Amino acid sequence: DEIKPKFRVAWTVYVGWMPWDYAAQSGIMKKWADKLGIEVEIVQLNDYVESINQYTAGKFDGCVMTNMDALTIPAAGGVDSTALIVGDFSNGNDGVVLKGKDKLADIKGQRVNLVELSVSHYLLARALQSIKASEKDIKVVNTSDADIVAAASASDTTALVTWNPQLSEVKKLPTAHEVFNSSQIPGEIIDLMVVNSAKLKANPKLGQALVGAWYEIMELMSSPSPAGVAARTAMAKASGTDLAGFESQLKTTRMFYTPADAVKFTQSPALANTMQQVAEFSFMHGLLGEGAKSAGAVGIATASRTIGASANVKLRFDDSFMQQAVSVKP
Amino acid sequence: MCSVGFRGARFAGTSWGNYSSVAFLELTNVWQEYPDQVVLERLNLMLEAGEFCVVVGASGCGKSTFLRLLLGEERPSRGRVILDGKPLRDEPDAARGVVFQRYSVFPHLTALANVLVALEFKQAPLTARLFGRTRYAATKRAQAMLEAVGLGAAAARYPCELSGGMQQRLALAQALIAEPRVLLLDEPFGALDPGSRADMHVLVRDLWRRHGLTVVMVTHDLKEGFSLGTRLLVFDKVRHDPQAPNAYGSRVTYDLKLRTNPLTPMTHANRAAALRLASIVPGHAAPG
Amino acid sequence: MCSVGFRGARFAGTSWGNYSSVAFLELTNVWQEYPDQVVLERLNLMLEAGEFCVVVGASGCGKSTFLRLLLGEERPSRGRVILDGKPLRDEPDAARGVVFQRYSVFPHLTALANVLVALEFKQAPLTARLFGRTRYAATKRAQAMLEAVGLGAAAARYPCELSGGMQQRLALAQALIAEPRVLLLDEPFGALDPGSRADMHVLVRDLWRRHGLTVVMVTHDLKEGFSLGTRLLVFDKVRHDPQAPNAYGSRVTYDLKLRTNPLTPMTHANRAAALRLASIVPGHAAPG
Amino acid sequence: MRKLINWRPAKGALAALGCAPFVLVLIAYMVASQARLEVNPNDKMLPAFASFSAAITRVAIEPDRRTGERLLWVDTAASLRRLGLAIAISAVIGLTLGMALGALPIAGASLSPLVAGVSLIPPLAILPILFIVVGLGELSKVVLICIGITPVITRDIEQRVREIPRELIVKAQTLGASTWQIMLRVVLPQALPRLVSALRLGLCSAWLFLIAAEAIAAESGLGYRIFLVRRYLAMDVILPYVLWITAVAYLTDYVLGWISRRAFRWHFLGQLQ
Amino acid sequence: MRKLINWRPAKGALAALGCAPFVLVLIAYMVASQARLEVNPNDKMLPAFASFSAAITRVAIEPDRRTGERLLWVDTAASLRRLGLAIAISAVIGLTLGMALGALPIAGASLSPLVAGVSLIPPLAILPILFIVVGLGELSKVVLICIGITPVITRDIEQRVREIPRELIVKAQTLGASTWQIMLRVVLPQALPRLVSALRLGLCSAWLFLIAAEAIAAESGLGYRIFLVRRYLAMDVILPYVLWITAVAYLTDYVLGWISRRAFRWHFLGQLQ
Ligand SMILES: Nc1ncnc2c1ncn2[C@@H]1O[C@H](COP(=O)(O)OP(=O)(O)OP(=O)(O)O)[C@@H](O)[C@H]1O
Ligand SMILES: Nc1ncnc2c1ncn2[C@@H]1O[C@H](COP(=O)(O)OP(=O)(O)OP(=O)(O)O)[C@@H](O)[C@H]1O
Ligand SMILES: [Mg+2]
Ligand SMILES: [Mg+2]
Repeated sequence: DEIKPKFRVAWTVYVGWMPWDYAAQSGIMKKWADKLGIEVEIVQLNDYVESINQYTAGKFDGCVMTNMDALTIPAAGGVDSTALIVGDFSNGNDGVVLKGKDKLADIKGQRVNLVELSVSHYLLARALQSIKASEKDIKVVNTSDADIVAAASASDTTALVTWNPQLSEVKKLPTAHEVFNSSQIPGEIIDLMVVNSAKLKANPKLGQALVGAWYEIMELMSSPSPAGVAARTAMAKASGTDLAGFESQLKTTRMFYTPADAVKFTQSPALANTMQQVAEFSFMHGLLGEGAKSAGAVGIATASRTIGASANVKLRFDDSFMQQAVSVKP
Repeated sequence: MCSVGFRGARFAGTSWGNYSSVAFLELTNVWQEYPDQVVLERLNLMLEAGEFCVVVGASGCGKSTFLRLLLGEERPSRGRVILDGKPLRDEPDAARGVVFQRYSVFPHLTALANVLVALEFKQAPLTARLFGRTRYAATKRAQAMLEAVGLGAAAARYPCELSGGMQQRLALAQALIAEPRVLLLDEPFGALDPGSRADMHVLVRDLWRRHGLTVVMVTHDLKEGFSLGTRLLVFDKVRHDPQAPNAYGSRVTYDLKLRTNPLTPMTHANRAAALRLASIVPGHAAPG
Repeated sequence: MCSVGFRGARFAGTSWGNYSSVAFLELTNVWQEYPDQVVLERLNLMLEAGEFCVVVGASGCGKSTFLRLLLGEERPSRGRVILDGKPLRDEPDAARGVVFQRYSVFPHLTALANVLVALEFKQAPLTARLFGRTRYAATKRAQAMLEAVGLGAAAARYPCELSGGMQQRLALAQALIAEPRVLLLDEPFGALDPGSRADMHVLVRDLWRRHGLTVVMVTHDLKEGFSLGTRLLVFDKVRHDPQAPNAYGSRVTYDLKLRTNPLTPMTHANRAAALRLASIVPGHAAPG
Repeated sequence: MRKLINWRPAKGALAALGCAPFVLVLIAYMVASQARLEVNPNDKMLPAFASFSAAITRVAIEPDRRTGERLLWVDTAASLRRLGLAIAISAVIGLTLGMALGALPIAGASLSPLVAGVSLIPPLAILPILFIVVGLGELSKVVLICIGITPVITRDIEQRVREIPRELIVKAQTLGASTWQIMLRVVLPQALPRLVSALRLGLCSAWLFLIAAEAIAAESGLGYRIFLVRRYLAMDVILPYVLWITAVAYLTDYVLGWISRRAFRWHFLGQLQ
Repeated sequence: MRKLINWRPAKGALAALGCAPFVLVLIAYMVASQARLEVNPNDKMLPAFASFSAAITRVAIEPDRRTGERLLWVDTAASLRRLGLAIAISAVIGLTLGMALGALPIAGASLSPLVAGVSLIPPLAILPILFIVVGLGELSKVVLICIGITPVITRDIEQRVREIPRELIVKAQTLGASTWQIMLRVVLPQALPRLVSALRLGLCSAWLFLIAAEAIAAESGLGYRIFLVRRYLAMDVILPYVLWITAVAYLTDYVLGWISRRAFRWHFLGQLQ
């Protein structure tokens, strides 16, 4: 018989992306792929940035990432990418933590440990905006996400920005206070499954398979049934915590459990505004590449409108596959 | 100032090679110049098969350079060297055997393997190792050669388990099993104590006679030269420029025929010449 | 089998020390045993001030062990060693000077600094460096000592820029400037070529006479022993157990008084004894 | 009183003296741990020994709940496989290249500068490039280690081969040896003991690169585990893993040394001279 | 035809031969870059040379838009400061400890096993502990480098000091030297040339640890920049940085070598023997 087309997608550990691990472990991904006559390999990587780099270099056909990284790494690198699934947005999963102080305003003049140029950096910028301050008032110290917990324990560390699960570890420190978190900028830090636009166009079945598997798991994951608990427990294990810890992280994550939810979010004009802000932040920090003359150098297509250069659209929010899932049942 | 040695009947070796009896090794107007220095100049020399030629001279006068020339390690800047009628090959090969003062045996091989390896080089071009019957035959030959230099009992020992004298015996055995046309020795006993030195003299003289070798030996020890050689060459600078000490090279200043056979004592005339020489060549003891 | 040497009038050194004239160094029933081997057994020996005592013996018979014992590097397993009436200190100190065959000078210091450093050790306990006037005075003394061993012109050179013979001269100069009560030499000329060796003999004999030293010298070269020493000790195993070759140690098998002054020739009787000895001690050439 | 430099501990005291500092370190740790735990019983920095034994039981004896594997052994096997493969590849390349560079003047003249240049590039700096070029699979880890240690091994062997006395090469030629035969019977055997010591030295860096590579992309391995649990500051797992790595590193080193001493007796005899 | 082993390139050809591989590498890069850029003009993986010169101008000549600093020089200064401090500290500790362990039997017996053990611990694995103990500031980077290279330097010096012929130590004592004087005038001067060569070797690892430390927590430095711009795959910055690091590493090594040859002439004279 004929050779099935093969695809590889990458994922890294994060509460909103654990379903991908479950898709691979439970065989749900294989079921959908078989049904559509393709093969999809789901690969876990340890390092988030490296996974996006690999995707950008063409080693993977799809990869999980945030909206900001989708813009600044593959899209700015000329790889036309499509946000196939809008899985969730951070609703408290990212936070600014001060040690010994409890007001955001106290952050001024401090050295802030965070993963520079990541969504943490963006969150910090938004937090500073909210108190009419700017990055000039603080000093950013680039700190790897794997070491941020250890960094937080160090006595000379006074301020940091990070995400879960590290955030919950940091918050356990006796003197730590969370002074700002992503629930104060809802819908701005979005977790996506991004696939290569050209690959997707040539193989729509890849999109169908990924979306199909995802929403089957979403239904299971949101159900209070024993099967749902078992699925969540498996995800908790895989992310190195237990069910309680996982569910507490889920509380600060706004999951789109139904395709309809996700479609609605994707079509709202708010998404376009968010991406506008992200593009401006990225341009200001030189993330759009040196060729970029303005925040609009890299075009972003959303359902409501296209932001920036329409001749150079490299990031597309495409809800068509999720819409198919609204109607289709496995 | 240059005295040419006596010519006469030569000791005829019971050789295994098929040497012609005149001009076995011939140097014609050979110069060795380096960018900063002339080491040897206008060297003219004829050596016959079976001669035991000893080269002496002050330190740095170019004795080792002369040997390296004969080895083919260096090409003369001018002039030609003829070995047995053919121009000398300009790299070391099996036609010339050599024993240096140090580093003349392979430290990673036992005494036996050190001798055996010469046969392996010859008989196994690709693997450089022998197996089975050929190995057995070669081992027997190597062991016999070890016995001949008095190392029969030390076959399984590594060089660094041997005394300095034993190492040099081994180096000789190794050189001889390759059946060279001419054997070059660069201060082979320079690092030995007087006892071993005397033993080695006996051995070398004996090997020379039995194998009918042609030998060129460099030494610091004039006495050694007198007691071993059939012919003695003294290298020295003839011309000196105090402003440029490196401008001129050494030549052969004495070329002395000592005897026809190293077992015969020196002739009266030679002994007189030797004594005269000893008083001229600086830093050397009188011949015993 | 043990022949005790002749006793008689001793050469009185024009010493700078204040040596008593009897039993300057005394060993009483000294044994040196290692877990696997007895090296020296039942050593009884009296040395007088100003003696030049030469020790010969086969390789591995314990000559160096004997010197290490005198140095204080090893403690005897049994027996006592008395130096100048007091028990020998059990670690090397300035009372005993030493020259080894190799590694006797500091490679990182120039010839002058090598000699100077001995004075610096003595005069600057904390910094081991001299400055200003004291340094000037010490340098002058060191330079004079270098001249005395014929190295005046090589003061600024590093040991590895010196020939083997010059290095040993330097080692002697260095040892002597510390004014040791007794000078220990372990094959000091073993690595030298015959020419330098002869020069060194002249130097050592001269220094010994001028400084009135007490010397214990180990050598492989019996001839050297005969020509330098006032007394000759031969170390050898008296008892042998073929089953356990290490069960018994060496003793002094010959103790021979050669002369009262190294410049006088050997007496007729001694010469006869020496010749007899040479034929017994294996691997040694007859005395010249 | 003898001078300090002449104080030699008795045979019997040697072991005790050598152990003493380790015991002191242990005691210091216990005191510090106790102090921290009294302030905050949930402190993860310096766990009590009970936590260690619990963690060790969990990773080494009980099968993992999710995968059913005994993590420590799976990790060790994965790391050692990578390390072994990388060491083998580096040894072969380093030996071949080093011998060529050291023994053949023409090869040395043309390639030595390149190798010298490459050996100065810090491999961690090109880690991002490496991942792009060779991907994130097993290969990338092996390649990172190889890139890290091969130039060093090559230069070490080259240096050693250059130190072979010219006399020996000449001697071999006078015994009729060709270039190939000289490489095989003179240069190779003398380079081998050096290769082993270069590998022993290289193992230190190899572990470093292995851990760095596993930290970024892996599913198992000792370095992977340490970086994984580092996110939660699980020192009760990290410290035993570190000690285990140290022990494995020591063992590898010891085994290499032992093999070397047995296989190259002539070399070690020579060193005594 | 001479044997290959006897082929010696002429003096004039040496430079050409040495350069050739570098030129080949350059050409290979240009071809590969061209090919990728034809497929995707925005490709960041193998930038064209024009992108490099633009990137270099940006980081080395124009002030940064955000901070107003010339990044390359700020980064270089930061990295070299850390490196220099760490090397200095390691040299002092390594020299003192190594001399003690090598020259005093009693110190060697009690501390050698500990140092050997510590030198086997991969420093990257104990980073979290380090952060807790010394914090995240400059100190942590310096300490990481020190932990990485001090044991190696110590063992190297120890080894070297042990190799000093026993005869020289005895000789010094017969000249009346005390332990302290022997350390000062015999052991120290002979350990110094080895220290420099140990440092030159150690610099390679030092750069590794520096980059690792800067990748984890920093605000400037060469390693920091590489790992930061890795976020957006800016190979046009990474590659020049890597080459710059290599050049700086080469220069440091060269300067150390030059100083060593001048200061320890006796040592290099001796090596020729
Ligand atoms: N490749 C070379 N390039 C330049 N000069 C050289 C070279 N080889 C030898 N020389 C010089 O040639 C001179 C003679 O050296 P050679 O080794 O032949 O002397 P020698 O007579 O063997 O001395 P010794 O008795 O000390 O062994 C020396 O001054 C040496 O520096
Ligand atoms: N520390 C030691 N432990 C065990 N055995 C030793 C020790 N020192 C020396 N020996 C043994 O003592 C014997 C005598 O050694 P020593 O060096 O004194 O001989 P030697 O007479 O100086 O020999 P040579 O003439 O070769 O220098 C040797 O067999 C040696 O192996
Ligand atoms: Mg010579
Ligand atoms: Mg001895």
